[in-house]
Amino acid sequence: MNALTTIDFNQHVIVRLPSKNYKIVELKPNTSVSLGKFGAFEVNDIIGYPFGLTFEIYYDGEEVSSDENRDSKPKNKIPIGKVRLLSQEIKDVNNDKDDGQSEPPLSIKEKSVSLELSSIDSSATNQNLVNMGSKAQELTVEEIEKMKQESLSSKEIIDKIIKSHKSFHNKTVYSQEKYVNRKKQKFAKYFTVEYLSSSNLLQFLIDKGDIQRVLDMSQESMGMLLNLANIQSEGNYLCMDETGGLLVYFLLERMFGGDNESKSKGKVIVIHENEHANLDLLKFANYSEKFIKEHVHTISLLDFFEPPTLQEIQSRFTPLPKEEARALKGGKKNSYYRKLRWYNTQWQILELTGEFLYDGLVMATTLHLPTLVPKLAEKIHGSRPIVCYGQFKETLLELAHTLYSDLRFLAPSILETRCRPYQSIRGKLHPLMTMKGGGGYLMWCHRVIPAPEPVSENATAADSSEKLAEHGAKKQKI
Amino acid sequence: MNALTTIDFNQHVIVRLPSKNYKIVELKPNTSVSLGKFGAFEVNDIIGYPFGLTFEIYYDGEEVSSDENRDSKPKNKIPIGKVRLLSQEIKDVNNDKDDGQSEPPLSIKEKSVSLELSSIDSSATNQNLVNMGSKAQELTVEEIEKMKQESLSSKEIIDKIIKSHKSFHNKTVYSQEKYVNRKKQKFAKYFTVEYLSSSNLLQFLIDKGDIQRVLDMSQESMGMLLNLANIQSEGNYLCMDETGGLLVYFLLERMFGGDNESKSKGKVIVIHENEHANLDLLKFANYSEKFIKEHVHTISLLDFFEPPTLQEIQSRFTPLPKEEARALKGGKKNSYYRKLRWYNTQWQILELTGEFLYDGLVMATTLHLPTLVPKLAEKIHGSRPIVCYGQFKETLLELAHTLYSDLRFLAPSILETRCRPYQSIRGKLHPLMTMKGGGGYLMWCHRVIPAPEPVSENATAADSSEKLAEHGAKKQKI
Amino acid sequence: MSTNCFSGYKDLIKEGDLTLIWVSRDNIKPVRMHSEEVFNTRYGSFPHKDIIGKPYGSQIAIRTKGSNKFAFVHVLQPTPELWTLSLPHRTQIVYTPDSSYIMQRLNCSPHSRVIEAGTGSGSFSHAFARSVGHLFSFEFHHIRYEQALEEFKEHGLIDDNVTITHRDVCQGGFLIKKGDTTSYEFGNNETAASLNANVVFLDLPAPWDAIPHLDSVISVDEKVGLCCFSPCIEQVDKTLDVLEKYGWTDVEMVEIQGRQYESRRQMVRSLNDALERLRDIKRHKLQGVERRKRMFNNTIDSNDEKVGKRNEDGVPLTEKAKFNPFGKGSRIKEGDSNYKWKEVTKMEAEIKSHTSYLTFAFKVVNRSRDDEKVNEILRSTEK
Amino acid sequence: MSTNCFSGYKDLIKEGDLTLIWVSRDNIKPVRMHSEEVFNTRYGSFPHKDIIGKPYGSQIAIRTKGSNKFAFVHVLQPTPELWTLSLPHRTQIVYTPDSSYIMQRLNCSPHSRVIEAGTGSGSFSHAFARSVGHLFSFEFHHIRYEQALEEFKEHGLIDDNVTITHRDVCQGGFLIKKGDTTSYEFGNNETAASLNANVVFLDLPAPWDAIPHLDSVISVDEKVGLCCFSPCIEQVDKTLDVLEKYGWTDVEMVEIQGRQYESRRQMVRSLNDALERLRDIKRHKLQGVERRKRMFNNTIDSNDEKVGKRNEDGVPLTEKAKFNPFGKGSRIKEGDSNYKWKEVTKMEAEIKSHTSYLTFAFKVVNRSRDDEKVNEILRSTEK
Repeated sequence: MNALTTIDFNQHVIVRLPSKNYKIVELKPNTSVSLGKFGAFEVNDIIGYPFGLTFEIYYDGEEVSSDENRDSKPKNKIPIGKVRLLSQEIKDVNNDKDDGQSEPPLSIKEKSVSLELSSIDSSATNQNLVNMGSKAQELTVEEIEKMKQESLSSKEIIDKIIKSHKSFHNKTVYSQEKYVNRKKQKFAKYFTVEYLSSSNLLQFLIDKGDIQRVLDMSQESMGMLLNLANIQSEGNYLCMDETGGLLVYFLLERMFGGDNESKSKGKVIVIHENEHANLDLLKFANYSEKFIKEHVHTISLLDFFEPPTLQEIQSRFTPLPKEEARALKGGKKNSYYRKLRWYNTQWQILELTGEFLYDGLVMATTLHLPTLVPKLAEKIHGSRPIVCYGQFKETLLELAHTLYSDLRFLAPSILETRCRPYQSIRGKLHPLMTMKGGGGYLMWCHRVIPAPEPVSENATAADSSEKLAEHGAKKQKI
Repeated sequence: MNALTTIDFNQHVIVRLPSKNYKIVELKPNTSVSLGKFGAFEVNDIIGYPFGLTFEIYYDGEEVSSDENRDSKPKNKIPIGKVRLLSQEIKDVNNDKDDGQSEPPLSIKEKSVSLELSSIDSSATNQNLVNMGSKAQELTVEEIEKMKQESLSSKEIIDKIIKSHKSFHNKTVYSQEKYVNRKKQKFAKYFTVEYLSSSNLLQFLIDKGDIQRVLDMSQESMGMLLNLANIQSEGNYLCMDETGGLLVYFLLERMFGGDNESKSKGKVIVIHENEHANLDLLKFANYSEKFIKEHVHTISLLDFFEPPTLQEIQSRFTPLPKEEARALKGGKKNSYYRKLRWYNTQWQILELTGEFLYDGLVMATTLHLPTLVPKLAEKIHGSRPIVCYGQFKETLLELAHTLYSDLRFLAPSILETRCRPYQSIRGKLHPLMTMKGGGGYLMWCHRVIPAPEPVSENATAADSSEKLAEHGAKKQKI
Repeated sequence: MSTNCFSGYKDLIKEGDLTLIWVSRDNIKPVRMHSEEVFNTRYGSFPHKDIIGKPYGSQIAIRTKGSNKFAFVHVLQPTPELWTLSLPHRTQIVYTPDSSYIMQRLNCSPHSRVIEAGTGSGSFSHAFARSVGHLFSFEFHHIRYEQALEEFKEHGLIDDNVTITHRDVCQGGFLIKKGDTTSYEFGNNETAASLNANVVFLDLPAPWDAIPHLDSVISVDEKVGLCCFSPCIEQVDKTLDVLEKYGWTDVEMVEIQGRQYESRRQMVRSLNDALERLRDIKRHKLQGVERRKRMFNNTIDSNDEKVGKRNEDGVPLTEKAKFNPFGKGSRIKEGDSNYKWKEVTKMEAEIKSHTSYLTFAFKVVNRSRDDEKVNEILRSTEK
Repeated sequence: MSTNCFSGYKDLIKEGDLTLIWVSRDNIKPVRMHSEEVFNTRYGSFPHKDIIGKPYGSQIAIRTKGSNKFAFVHVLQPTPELWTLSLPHRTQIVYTPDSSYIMQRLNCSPHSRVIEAGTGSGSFSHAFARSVGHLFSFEFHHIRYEQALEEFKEHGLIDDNVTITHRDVCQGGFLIKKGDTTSYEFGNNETAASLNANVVFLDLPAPWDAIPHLDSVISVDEKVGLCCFSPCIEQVDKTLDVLEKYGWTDVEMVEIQGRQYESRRQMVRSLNDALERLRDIKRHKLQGVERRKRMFNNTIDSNDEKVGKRNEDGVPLTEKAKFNPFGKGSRIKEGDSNYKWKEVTKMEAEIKSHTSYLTFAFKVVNRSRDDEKVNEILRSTEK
């Protein structure tokens, strides 16, 4: 089964709930997954389906309580339902919080009115609709809760709710549909299974409120970073990633698309500020440890800027031939292998910081960039891009000014990209009323190699600031 | 005739040309106005019409060359045409520079195809339209120029041009209409006369390229400034205006709407950095000198912060009773009246800087705000708004931080408002492809009066930073 | 309560005044001053009598029960902008970026006579009332009409320059005749109000139904400006169609996007400090290793163990390295002077990404001129 | 020219290489290196032989004729982003903010098989080619097809992973059969290419005519992602209608707004300097007045007149005051160290306020699973 396109065992996947929340689930064989109020299902029931399908959980009376909860108190035992493909797509009109009086009656365009509503009449305007809030609903919260416990299908629950809403018929068709959708999201038991792409991982973290942890990154900023940095499967990229591995995951997915068998030889070298790199988020990735080991190397800032010399390494340890090493016993063997590991790491540091020049520098860090970037850029080949992500424009501004006056950097510019989604329903097309702010900024420039001063006798001391003329700052007439 | 709604003599008005450029014209009786390639007209011919109408200049053979050019060389004598109201509105599709292949064929919605096109067939797609640029047009530039000289009506010129365009029929209806409109703008002779509102004056300056002079202000930023500053006809506002009077004009138009007879007593006190205030742009305003004198006072920064004392004024000059003063002769009289003017100005400075507290502070200056605003704010009454316009967010950021830690200012915030116009043609609705960037930012806060430290024996030295707790900075967990 | 508490400037807070009490950015409450009443907040309660008599803008501080902390509020004079901030996000509110742009583009001034339909939350009505000659507001939802009428009376707008009428303008047009449900006071033999509007603002689900009714109420001898406020693009499309049919010109639709930024600070974390911290960690690891080696080879040297636990200046050395330039692990208040900071602007977490599309159009009903008057003036200029 | 000069990384500039020569931000020219040729610019000409052999990214400096100034250019290896910057603004270009978002949202990677119609300027094709498995591009305009084919060959894309076909996909669909005008090389008994696309990008005036043809070319056993790129909202409306009819789900339309900021500086002009300047002007006026008074009363004291002309430190005093803290009247270079500056960001003068609306949709043709395979796996897990 192709784990890139199909739901497979021992894989992390994204489960999207009706409330548009994201969950990450590891699909272990013969286990069940609980979605809280949205029900629970068996992993085995969804294996083999392509990603992107929406499943409905239904109960036909012979549920068995989910194994996880067998021991737990009966009260919150979430019955495991059967799973079937959801036929009709739920349109979400959930974004319009205010039941704006200037929302259009649906009469403008013949509307694909959702099933539930077709049989109920509605008024053209909400003129005599009294906004009594919850008083209009005669079913008590307990009654609704009971219905959920009896695991009536979401359709049955919603029909009951509509019937007991006193002035439902006074609502315009539009606000009826909104009301139904809100109820659906509350009681419907369906979920969608998606491939754990880098964008989905980011959305999961945003949903969880980890915005600060990912430096307020957005999908559009990350997509732009990957293209501006000319990321390719065969490139070797130097990177700093303060988001706990999210940036590295974006790089790996663009370079290898989750394919553990990829032949491409690209590498991501992660420089970390702490003693050990924090790439926790990679635990969700479906790359094998072997693959990560081969394509992702980590090195501390200190080791990168103050690497050991060859003599230092060789003077402190000389590896034994294999058989001899294997012949060692007990404490001696442990300490030998510990030293060998140290020896290999030191070698790797040497390799990563030697004459080798990288194909790009990609940064997402809150360290002071104007001092950091020029130093790291010494290891970047000419003509290669440098892209720094920053949550705040002001920090990238300081960096851009520094690089602007340094002849090794060509045309540093600060870029912003913002995506604004629309409520995509015919007859009521408009941008979402509210959305997450922010999304960060990018600094983009190219590493270049300044020309040596052209030597000629009568060359007056070429006023270097003049050399900067074309490259230089703009004249400002006060 | 009501000069606020109708075209009147000795009034500055805006003339909008087909090329969407703005001109300011002073309508002197019995004179003519030349619009360059768009023709010329007599002022008397448009007097009495309401603002907002579009006039077409036409020639019926018995033109007389415009008086202004009587003496000038015959070559560029622009014949003065007759004027008639333009019946049918010209839709401008001028904004889509690129004849994008993905522009929709007009077949989607039955189109109000402009007159010229109805008789000519067109192809559904531009598949075999070869982009030969100007080669497709068989009329030479000279021939077109000659037609313009003979002052054929724009309609006749355009019909000739269409007939001699080799592959015009290959164009989609959409690009035919665009082609016709571009030609129309080139040769059509029509113009629109508008009231010189503050927004129109700003648009005139932007058109002229004076963006830097008006600190990159936009109509939406100015509108927001007026509302945030709670500008009313009876208010007294302290203001700094580095745009040469544009900000003052926005204030006056909102307070008095151009009405010289207004009974309202509101005033604008302009503090200026140079020896004399630069309010040149007010020369375009239709306010009388008397009105300006009564409602606009100017005072230098030095006089405002270091006003003379009463003694200083009285010690240097004591005004004579009227008759005595009038009795003075020659040099004595001049020097007396010069001193009297000085005396009155000093008195006014005293009044403007005495105990009096202003109803609002409105600033558009590039002076260093963090030192300037707190000092000026001493003269602002409690609960009144303070609004600073700035071209760059970074300068207002510095100001906001300073005010944030000063208990005399409540909730300083940085605001941005951006207007994006749409190509407003049914069937091809989309935002303009390109537009002017920038538009500046606003800092808005309210002047407040800190509570005196509540005196009570066991009040431990109330940690003033604690007092700032609610008001204070956010905790940041590193 | 006739005086319009939204216009004019007051010095001291008086009994009976309507004030806006600012507890926090998202908690601004309208409170009418009555000396025997108390304004309660989570932090404590503020007796009105401690407020009355103070100048507007005063900060009022009280000691919170129990702790020695203080709680304080600010008492402000109402303005349309502060009023809009204080409204809960229920029905359609026209936010300041939109309302201020519309007023500026339609040249609102004392010369303006404005038609507004519907009244909605009344936030835009207050901004209009401050600047224009007269505002005729129409609300079709019965309950909202009553609430708005009550509110406008309380704020003194009705006695000033605002008329509100209960009417579905799409059906019944804009004419205000005697006997209609309206706040308009008819003169003794006046049977219909002459609106003569030169500014029209339509915030309705179907503005195309209302536009045809405008010809009977707009001023004929001057350019009239119209703005339709519609959330969906299909509404714009239908509006454009009807505007063209009824002779409205210079039609342009625009979108206003307002943003607010917080002024914050980000800690400046230098490369050198970061490197020094790593060196420090490395040194500690080496010391730790040596100590374990010594302990492994010779367990008796107890003070060595103790000694190992101190650093150079004798301070007991915790397992973790000492050099902590970024205050990792402890809560640092933004701007704490022991650290270096960079001023930054931070966008609000949640932004208003769309309010409505604004469709502007203009109309001159009477496109002619009064020839006699013109000739009269021409003759006077020839003398 | 088979090697794809847009992918992979080159060290030194070689004869025959296609390079991008950066003269300025708005002047980037594609130039193929031939040692006997010369690259001419307004500032002077650069012989290719001075470039060949240097590492990519080298700055090449020459002395401009006449003056002793220098002119220089940078020689870069082509990338899709630099290529897009070098294109003149003629037909529809898909700019980087849009193309990068689309690629990220549709998870473009080596696993992706992409359909693109139309090819347009080819800017997006280059970005796709860099990252995806295979790109099938379709162009309906004959001349543009020829130009794109020629360009893709020159850039080595055709021999790599790009196929371009001359086709109006709205009429003729996406099937590539033997005999069609296409760059696709058919295997000996292959009569039709199996596209098996899992990513589709439609930049067409009428995408609704092309969508129905997709079912015969998209992959059936995986989720397929589609993006339609349309400038007008009416096109979106029609596209949404057809997408729903042909079973495409998770439909969402978005807009991408890209902005670029220049890093500039604004002079810090302190209040004290401004006040001092005014004091200085005032002093000079008083001196001038006294001097005129003295001259008026007693004209003989000539040195007084001269003396009056000097200031305290003996420097001849021009009429204008001396204290000029802001360099008024002279051209100051931004950042001039004699003055204090504040770093600021300045938006471009003209911005791209709209490119197109992006309508995304997804489809799984085969919504079932292979029960045998599943049971096989289930049995293996039970052992």
